[in-house]
Amino acid sequence: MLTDFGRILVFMVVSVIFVIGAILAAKLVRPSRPSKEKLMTYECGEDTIGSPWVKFNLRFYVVALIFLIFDVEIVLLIPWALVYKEFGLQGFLIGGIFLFLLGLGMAYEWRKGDLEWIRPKPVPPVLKKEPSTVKVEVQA
Amino acid sequence: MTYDFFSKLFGSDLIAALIQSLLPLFIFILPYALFAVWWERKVSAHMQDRLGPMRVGWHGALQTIADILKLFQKEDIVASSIDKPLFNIAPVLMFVGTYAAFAAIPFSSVFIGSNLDLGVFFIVAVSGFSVAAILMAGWASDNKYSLIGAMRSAAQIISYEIPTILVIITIVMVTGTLNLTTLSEMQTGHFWNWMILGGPGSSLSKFLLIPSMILGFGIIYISTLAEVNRTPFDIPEAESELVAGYHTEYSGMKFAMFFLAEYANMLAVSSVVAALFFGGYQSPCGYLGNLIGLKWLIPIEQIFWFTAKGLFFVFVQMWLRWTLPRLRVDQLMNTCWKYLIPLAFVNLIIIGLITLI
Amino acid sequence: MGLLDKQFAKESIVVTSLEDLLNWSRLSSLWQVGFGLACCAIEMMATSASHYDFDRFGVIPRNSPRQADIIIISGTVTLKMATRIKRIYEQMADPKYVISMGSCSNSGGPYWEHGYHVLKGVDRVIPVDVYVPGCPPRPEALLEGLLKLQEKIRNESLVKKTA
Amino acid sequence: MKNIQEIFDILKEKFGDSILELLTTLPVESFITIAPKKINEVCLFMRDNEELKFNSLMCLSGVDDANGKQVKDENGAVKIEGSTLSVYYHLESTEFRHKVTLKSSAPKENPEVESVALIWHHADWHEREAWDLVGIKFLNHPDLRRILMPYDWEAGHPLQKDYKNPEFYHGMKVPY
Amino acid sequence: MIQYFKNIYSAIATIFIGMKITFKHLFVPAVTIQYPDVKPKLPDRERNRLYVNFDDCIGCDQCARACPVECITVDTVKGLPTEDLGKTSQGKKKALWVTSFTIDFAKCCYCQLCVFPCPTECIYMTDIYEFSEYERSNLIYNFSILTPKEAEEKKANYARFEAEKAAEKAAKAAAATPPANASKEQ
Amino acid sequence: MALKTEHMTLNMGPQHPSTHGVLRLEVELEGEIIKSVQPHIGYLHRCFEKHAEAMTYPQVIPYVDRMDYLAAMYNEFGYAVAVEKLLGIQVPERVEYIRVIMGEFQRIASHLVAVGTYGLDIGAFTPFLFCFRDRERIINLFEMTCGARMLYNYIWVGGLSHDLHPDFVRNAKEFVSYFKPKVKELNDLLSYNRIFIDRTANVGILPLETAINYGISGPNLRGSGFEWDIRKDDTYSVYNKFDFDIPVGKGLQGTVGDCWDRYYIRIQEMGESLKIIEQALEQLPEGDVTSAIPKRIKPPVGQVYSRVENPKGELGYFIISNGSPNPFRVKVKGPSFVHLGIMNELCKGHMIADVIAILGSIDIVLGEVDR
Repeated sequence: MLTDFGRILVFMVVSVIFVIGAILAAKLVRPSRPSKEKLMTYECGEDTIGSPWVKFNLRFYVVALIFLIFDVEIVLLIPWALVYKEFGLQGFLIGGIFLFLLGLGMAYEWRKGDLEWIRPKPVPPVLKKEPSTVKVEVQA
Repeated sequence: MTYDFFSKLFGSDLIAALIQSLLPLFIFILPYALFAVWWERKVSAHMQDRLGPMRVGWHGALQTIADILKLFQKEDIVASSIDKPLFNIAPVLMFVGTYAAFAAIPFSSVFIGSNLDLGVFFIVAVSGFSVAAILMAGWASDNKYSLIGAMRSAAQIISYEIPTILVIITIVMVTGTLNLTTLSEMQTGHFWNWMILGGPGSSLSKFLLIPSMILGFGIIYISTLAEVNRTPFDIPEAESELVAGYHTEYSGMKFAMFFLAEYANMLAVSSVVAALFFGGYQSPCGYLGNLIGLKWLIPIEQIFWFTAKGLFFVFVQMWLRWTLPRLRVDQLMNTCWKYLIPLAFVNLIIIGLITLI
Repeated sequence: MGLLDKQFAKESIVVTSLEDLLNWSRLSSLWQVGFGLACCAIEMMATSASHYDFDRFGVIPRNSPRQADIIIISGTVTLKMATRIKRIYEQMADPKYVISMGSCSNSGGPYWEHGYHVLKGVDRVIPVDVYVPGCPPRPEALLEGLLKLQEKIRNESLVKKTA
Repeated sequence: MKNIQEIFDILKEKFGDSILELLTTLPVESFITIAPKKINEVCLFMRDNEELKFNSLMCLSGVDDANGKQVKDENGAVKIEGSTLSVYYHLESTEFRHKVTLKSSAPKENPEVESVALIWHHADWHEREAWDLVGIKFLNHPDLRRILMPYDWEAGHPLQKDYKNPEFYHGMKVPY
Repeated sequence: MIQYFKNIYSAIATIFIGMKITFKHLFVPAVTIQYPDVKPKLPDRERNRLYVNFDDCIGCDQCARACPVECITVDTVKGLPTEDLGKTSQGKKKALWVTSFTIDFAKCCYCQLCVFPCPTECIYMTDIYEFSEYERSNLIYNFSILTPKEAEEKKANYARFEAEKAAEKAAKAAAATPPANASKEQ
Repeated sequence: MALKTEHMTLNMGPQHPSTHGVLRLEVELEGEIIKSVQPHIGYLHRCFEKHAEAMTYPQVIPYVDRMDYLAAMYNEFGYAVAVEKLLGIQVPERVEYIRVIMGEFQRIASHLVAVGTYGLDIGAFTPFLFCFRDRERIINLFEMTCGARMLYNYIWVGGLSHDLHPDFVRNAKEFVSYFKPKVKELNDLLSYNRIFIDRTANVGILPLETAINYGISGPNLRGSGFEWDIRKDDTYSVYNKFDFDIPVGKGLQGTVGDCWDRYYIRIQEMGESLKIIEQALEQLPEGDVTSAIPKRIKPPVGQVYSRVENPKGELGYFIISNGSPNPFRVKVKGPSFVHLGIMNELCKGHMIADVIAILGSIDIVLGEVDR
């Protein structure tokens, strides 16, 4: 007898086979005519400038971190949610305190501005009145 | 249960499980995906005073088949600068994540891939596969649009998982179970037993629950929209900014897999929402099979209702898509962290208090 | 090496019916690179808009050339743009088709004589399947060009041509 | 509201020799001719002067006057020698609603005109265009590159009257 | 705080308004013209492919001169005085053989400037727009009804006529003036 | 955050869905924040000015059409006004009225495309198709009059190529009554949508003084709150006979001069144009439209700078004549060319998505930018 998760494994295996099978089957039909330009990275028909693999914004990690905290706390909440009714008000309060702390943490993060996606206030263009007198080299 | 039936028929669990897992793919998801793509084009067309596909088959009914067959013959471009293993794994992973979710969705009272006790959570967990897949696709492509799309998508999907889970917890608090079949069974009878109307029973708390449940439904529906990257939350593939987002570099069958997974995902989240709040496969008004005494009719009716509800929510997703503009990434995060999560919290506490009464 | 790269020496029922199926699917789902150049692009947009509705023919714009089958050169191709067009065309996945829409991309159009910066016909950089005349062509004319292209695809064959 | 004569008088008083002449014999529009090396000072004055306040530059155009004599070189190509390139400035004051046209000419061999790009910012692109198409060099321009033609265009400035188009560009045949 | 709930309200309200509109349009009949099956009637001033009613063409080259694109080329050769070139429908006598009258529709910009100067109204724009081609050379239309062979013939005819006339003239001149002078002229 | 992310240079265009043609933006990014935007233009440089020097005055008109191909009628209008000024001729009143009617229809059509594609940029597909559906009706009116759908060659120096079609007035009135409720629908669907407002309000704010110095004109200048319209302030043709308002940006949803204001100006201007059309149709005088067309156009030696209020802004023609039938030099000041110059200033510090919003709100047409 397969366990419940065993069946899910079968599901996954079937889907992997399906996808790989479909892609391989297409290989029987599809043409393959690579060329140098075709294998270049697409960027609207222009040459790419620099690699996209750059250090990315820290903001993403902050979100991931907050998410992690929440996720862990939520995992703790599930067993509580399943059974708290058996303990009546007391049971609810235990979870309630936990939730309150979670909420407090969230409020703190909110206040701290960690929930804000970085969005620096763009300054409307201000007119520079005087023309600069710095000589700029003229390209011929 | 069909599983036991197959198991007896072939005398092997493995074969039964195989059949069990192939069935939804071939009798449900593929036809559905074919239908949904055509339907989306038709719905969008009629919303825009157009006609949509008309030239192949009746009102273009064969359009998606032609599309798939064409994608089948398309060259598979693997650009030279990409990270090949990741690039190839991503579509597989994307589809696996989606498809595994179907394992835990009850299509009817007799057919469920795997009747997990943790059904809902399994689905939420497994949908995390798509985050990994999208990130892989975006990263591997060596394309700036893909990368930005993938980054946005990762942030978006994990953020919106929190309100989803919070709402699911409220359901768990009310019903005391995570098993989707049990959940659906609880909402049997008529539509007033559905969770959106406070669940079964007729106590005072049921009526008190109604507003909270509607709020919870709203939150989970919006978050699931975001999790499957539909407008107004389609910024990972935001066409007008990022060309095609994380699958910009994909062509041919690999792209088709992303496409298929997207539509399958839409159905998956719709059926979860239906199972949580709208009685899953349950009929809103009793069964014809019960009425005329044909017991075998009931599962078929259930499949019908399941499909109908799933498709209805998919339709609403399409409807929203063709109505709304898309949000910007910071607004998207704001919506999640400042609106949905606090509201879900408050909702959780209110429901906790109500259930104590 | 896929089927489409092969050329069969002889005709057979299997080959021809398979070929018919493949041709049918290709011709009824021509996804287009969402790409406009000049005046004709507006008529191209009008063609996908409600009154003419490209979607009826299965044409939907895909912004990434990787997923598109057909590129409609809709407008004047300048020298500065020509290399980009060539690259976008190159980056499309085979099988792919080109419609040259309007006088400018057919032969430089009104700019053929004094246009020091205009490429005189897009067929100098990429192979063109159908030329749609007009300046700009009516949406119907573009649709007719598409039908002509479909006709061309319908007659494509896996069988080696014997002269 | 000031007419062109009054504007000319103000300018003449202020700048003297830099303001060359006022041409009013033309049937439609009159213009003031200004020395090319002084144009930025004049323009700055015109923008900031309380009586003039030309806060808007409507248009800046480079023109090849083609007023020299035609010379045939050994290949039979026609060249125009000894002509001038001019820049026309059309100014307007949105406050006083008066308009004026300025002209500044420089010899074609050494077409140097002072830039006004920092006085009216959109002159930046207009001047780049004038450089690109007509070949007028703007001194002290922040970023004088080609703008419409490809950056690697080598055949000269196409709006000059004796411009010859190249046969090939990046392997593509240019003439029909 | 009030702003917070106002935001939620306005978002939901406007989304519902939008959804109402799109839903309504689901049932509005489509405006689509199903082109290959249904062809709309075009207005009578429609400007598409040019047509030259060659019977009326007198080869005056006005259209070619008016064309900003120079996509019209008209080659003519004078008819012999003995030949009858026919008349236009307005009764005007033709004097020129139009050996070729080509319009390159791959260049034409459909501006209608060639139509107005035509003295016999033989060039006009029609409502035919369906003429896309697989080959660009097929877009060059020759309206002349003379076959190339006939055209050659006419040219040769006229050249011969000219030569004859010149010869006649020369002979006349030779007869009239002393031969020494004639050789100087040549 | 003290840690800096590396800058990334991203090309948007020339083949990009929302650069409205073949514009290339070289965007320098830090994460998703714009450090600078460098527009590269010229991908559609079709050598208009060179062509104009090789053509006679009437032959230039088809090329004029092809500059701002979304407002071809208005380009012709501007060119005709300029050459007539140079020639010093008066055109019959009926011609002027028809020009105004056509021009205003063209303004609506152009704004419809601007508004529709703006919706598309923000992510709403349906309004785009609604706009094109309504534009199609205007195009039908044009087609009925002169036979072409987009590039008309209708307004000639001194007159018009055709008189109005007998059915035109009736159809035009029909359109006016058809279109009024559509504007409201568009507003409900897009303009007042909360998401749309969030995306556009307080984004890309353009202060008035900067706008004037950068030569911004038309709806973009009015969006910054300056009541300036060449139709009224430097009037030409018969615009002084009509009663209409100049909508200015008031900052209804955010700050004056933001993207929403610029967008909403266009919506309001469509209403004003309808007003003008209605009045012009009422007052339309009788007369001959071709009588004033000169047989040979050979202006005297001289020069003229003439400008009109194109749907996109101030369209100026600078024509130098040396007395021959061909213009010596035609320089066009296209509003889009000028407006694009401010992209860098406007975009700094915004996010990628805002670049699209800003670019859409200044409504450029590449044919006019590059000419």
